[in-house]
Amino acid sequence: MDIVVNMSSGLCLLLGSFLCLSGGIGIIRFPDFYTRMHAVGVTDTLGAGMILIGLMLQNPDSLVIIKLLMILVMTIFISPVASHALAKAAFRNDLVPLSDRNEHKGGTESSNP
Amino acid sequence: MLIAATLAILVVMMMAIIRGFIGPTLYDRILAVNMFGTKTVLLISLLGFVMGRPEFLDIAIVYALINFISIIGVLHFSDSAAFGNDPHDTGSTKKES
Amino acid sequence: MILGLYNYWVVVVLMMIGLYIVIAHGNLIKKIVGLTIFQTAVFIFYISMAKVDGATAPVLAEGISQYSNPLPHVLILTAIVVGIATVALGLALAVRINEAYGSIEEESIQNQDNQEC
Amino acid sequence: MLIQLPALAVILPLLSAPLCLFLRRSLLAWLFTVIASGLTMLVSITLLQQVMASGTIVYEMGGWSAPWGIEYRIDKLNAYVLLIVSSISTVVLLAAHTSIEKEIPQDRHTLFYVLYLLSLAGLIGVVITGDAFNVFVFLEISSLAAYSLIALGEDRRALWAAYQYLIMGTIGATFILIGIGLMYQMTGTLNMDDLSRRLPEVAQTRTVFAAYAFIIVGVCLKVALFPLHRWLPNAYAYAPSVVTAVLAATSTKVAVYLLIRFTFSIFGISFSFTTVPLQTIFVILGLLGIFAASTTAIFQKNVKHLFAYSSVAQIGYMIVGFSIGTTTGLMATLLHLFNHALMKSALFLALGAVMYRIGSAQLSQFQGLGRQMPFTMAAIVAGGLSLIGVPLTVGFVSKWYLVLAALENGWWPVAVLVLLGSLLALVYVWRIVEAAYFNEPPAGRGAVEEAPLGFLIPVWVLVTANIYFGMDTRLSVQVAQAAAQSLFGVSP
Amino acid sequence: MRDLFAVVMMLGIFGLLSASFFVVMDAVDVAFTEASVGAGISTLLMLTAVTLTGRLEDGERHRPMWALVVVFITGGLLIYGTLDMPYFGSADAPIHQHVAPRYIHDSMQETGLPNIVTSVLASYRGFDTFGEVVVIFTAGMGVLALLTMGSRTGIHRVMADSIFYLMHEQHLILRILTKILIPFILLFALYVQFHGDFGPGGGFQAGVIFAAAIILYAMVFGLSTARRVINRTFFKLLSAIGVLLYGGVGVVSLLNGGNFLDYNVLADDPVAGQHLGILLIEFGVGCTVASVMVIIFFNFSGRREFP
Repeated sequence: MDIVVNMSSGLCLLLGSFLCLSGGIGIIRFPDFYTRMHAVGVTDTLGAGMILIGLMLQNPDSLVIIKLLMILVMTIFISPVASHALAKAAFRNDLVPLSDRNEHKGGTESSNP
Repeated sequence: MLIAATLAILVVMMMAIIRGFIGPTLYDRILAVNMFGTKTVLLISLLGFVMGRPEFLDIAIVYALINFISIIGVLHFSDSAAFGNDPHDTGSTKKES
Repeated sequence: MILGLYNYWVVVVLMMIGLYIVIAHGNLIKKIVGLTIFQTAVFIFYISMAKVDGATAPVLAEGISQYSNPLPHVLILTAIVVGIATVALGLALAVRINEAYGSIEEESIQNQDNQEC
Repeated sequence: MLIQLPALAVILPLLSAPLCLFLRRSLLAWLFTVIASGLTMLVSITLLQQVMASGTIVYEMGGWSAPWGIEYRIDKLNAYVLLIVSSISTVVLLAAHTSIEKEIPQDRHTLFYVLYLLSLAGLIGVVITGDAFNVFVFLEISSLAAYSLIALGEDRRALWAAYQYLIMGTIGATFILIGIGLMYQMTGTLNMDDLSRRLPEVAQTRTVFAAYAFIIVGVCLKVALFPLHRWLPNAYAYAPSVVTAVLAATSTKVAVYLLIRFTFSIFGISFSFTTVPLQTIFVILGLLGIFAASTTAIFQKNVKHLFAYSSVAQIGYMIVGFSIGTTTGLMATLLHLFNHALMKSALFLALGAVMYRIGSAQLSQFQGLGRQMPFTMAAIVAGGLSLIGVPLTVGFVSKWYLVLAALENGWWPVAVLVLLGSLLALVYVWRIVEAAYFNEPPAGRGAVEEAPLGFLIPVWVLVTANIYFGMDTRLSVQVAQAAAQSLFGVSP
Repeated sequence: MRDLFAVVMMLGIFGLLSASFFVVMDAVDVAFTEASVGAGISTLLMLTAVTLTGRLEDGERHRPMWALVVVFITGGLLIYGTLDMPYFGSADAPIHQHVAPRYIHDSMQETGLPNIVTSVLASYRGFDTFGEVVVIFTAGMGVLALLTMGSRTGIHRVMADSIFYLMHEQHLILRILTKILIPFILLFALYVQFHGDFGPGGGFQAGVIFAAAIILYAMVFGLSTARRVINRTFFKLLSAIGVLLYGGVGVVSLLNGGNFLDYNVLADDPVAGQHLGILLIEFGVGCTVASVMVIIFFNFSGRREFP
């Protein structure tokens, strides 16, 4: 039983780290703001969730688990909402998404440089 | 495994900082700060376990909250009259020098 | 020898950056940003002093005998509060200066003052 | 209750400040502030008496004994400076109600008194405490209050001056913080008394040297010693008159006190004057300060600026006396601390009266005021004479001891230079006298009345004190001598 | 970076980074405070100030040479000073030998709190903390003196309402989430306030979190809505009450025959007295900090929305 818990915890942590890393690569490598946000926004929630679940499996103390659960809930709520608000604000301020039609490097087309 | 995860988080934090520095738009920086904040929350939680004192998770909760509030703050201000081409421009306080 | 003090030296570099921003930049907000960096560097310096190898945070728990020094933590808690108080007041002044002079650049303010005298 | 006096000296103004916020009416707030400040003065008088009679008083905050808790350790030096701060603040406060009526908008009056009390409490806290870190905290209370008070000035340049003061003051405070940190690193304690016992063991390390350098530079920023004085003239010139009077008389004095405390009590004379080339540096800076600032003062068009530069010069005298490093020299510094507080508060308050009537402190506007505001101008002349150091005024007493100390030490060039500096003071004071008494009032200015009693009473209280302590030197000299001797470890 | 907005963002990252560093250095309480202050409140204040003063820095300025010289002298002196310092982390440094051991070994018996930082902060060096509260109070009064506006006119009210609708139109999701979150944040603030004796936290951090919740509300629902809910005079007085509560505990201990802030005399049993005293003063700290932060923020953004 112990081994199973430990294994699954390690697996969760590994998966979470991998997701976070891919998000990090995404924020560096993607061409314009919206795609970067996509990379971060998508991986962040699941990556953070995975790591937190991994941590939860490590510790039997109920208070710690409750706190971790709180963090998890908050990440799940806050992260998408923040991304949403961010994208909306960027779009409202005329930051044009990169599309097939405008081939130039995206993200620089801002009304307020 | 904990250490590996911590290292991965640190690498991602570095990446966020790089994006924060090179910009190019304001929103990229906000995104970087947001990501950095989330990663800090994870880092603190992991560190608590690495150091063997996991009862300090309160700090991580505060980070999560503060991160959210400051992102909202940034959006609120970047959205506000002084910056965008908002019809409700209150204008008079703003002097671009 | 070098390894034993590296932490402090990083702090010194941070302090120098902060101090340089305060002295050399003309923008009033940036000056306050520099002040924050300078002060934070000092905080880090204090906290580094308190660290003991192999010890943990000074919250008593069973089975732990070595704790880091709590006194610098207390001092820095106070100093952080003092820092934020200063920052708030400085920003308030900067806002008022902007209303009165229409600028927050040191040179432009000095020029306006010199014309008045 | 007598045992609790040291705590009362600080918590009286400290707790009056938030209480004052509840008072809506300007007059009520003023009365309340005067009472609080007056009570503080009474407490400090009693403390001085007790200290003179029975020696150092130790008070443990929170009941924790010394190196673990914060302790108040009141010796003759503290009690003396305490009395200066609280009494000057009380007397100046008498004029506040009349003065701020014209200079500060009605809705800020209560806040003004709150900040005034906070500034007073901060200064007293700095002076009275026996804990190095507590010094930093209270220094920041008084500084933050002072920045806000200066920024309340009418002119927009007051804001800019306050901002510059804030930046310089914060750098200074942070330097002090670094110095305290380094000291703590080497000794493991923050208590001043404990520090003074443990520092000699590690006095030869480079860390202690760096700590000393940082603390001295930080304090000198607050003192406005010559090359670091740039923030002072504008801050004094554009602050509300009352604020100028009280800051000029107290805040730099408290910083000088800190300098003395750190050099003599904490690091010890042997360290400060032998390990470090402090003496030479300070004598040169002090003398340079006297001459540069006095010369600048001569060319000022605004009288407030003129007196502000004169303050920088007078700080030079204090530093010279202090750096001579003998009991007489230190005594001269301490005397000048008291005397300069008396004359500068009188002068700035009288200037406030002039501002109240004619709304400007330009020298050109002073023409003919001698006849129109005879009492106010007489006060300015008396203060000016004291500044020059004419016999029968307090200025003479301190300069006398300063020259005496220099001669005792065989530094006769210093003595000559000090006297030459007084000649420069003569020049700038004469410019005011000439304008006020020997020129006709400028055309276009209507009849000017004498200042209201609200100003005249405190101004003349201060001027009388100026002359009284100039003639009857027993009290001030006795206390200053005792304080100086106690710092040098000589039993009186 | 010319764009001050970006500078402030970077400062936020710096705050988070230094806070993480504090965690590594075992200073959990400090990390707590630095996170809520350095990355939270001070970033928000700077953002407000930047929107008020203009976003771009004027780059046409020479960088004086002497500044560099001063900075290098300072840095050099510090490096020189560090050379004789005990090594980083060594347990036999003087600071770990002299005063601190008593805090670590005896604070449990003397104050009965497991969190040593709290017991030192609130009891051994309680007077410093009183000074700290007064500093924050002073800052609040200073900002009030500098930035208070007179009563608003009708035009301003119209403008306020338009901003109000603007916010309601645009951030529906945000508003809903905020509504859900705010009770949790307030609850968490209370937890931090009263859990400070056992873990990281205490009055100051709780005050900041409390204020952050109110600021969040004000940002999402508009300042005028927030003002309808929250009375400004109330906060002004609350900040004074916090200081008075702290001082009052000290005065009561004076009247009970102890020294100022000596909590031992507050109850029959010294440890119970310490508990009571620390609880009360932490509450005072929380009141003052929360209300001053709210005052500062409201006055800043009041300037912005009602110029």
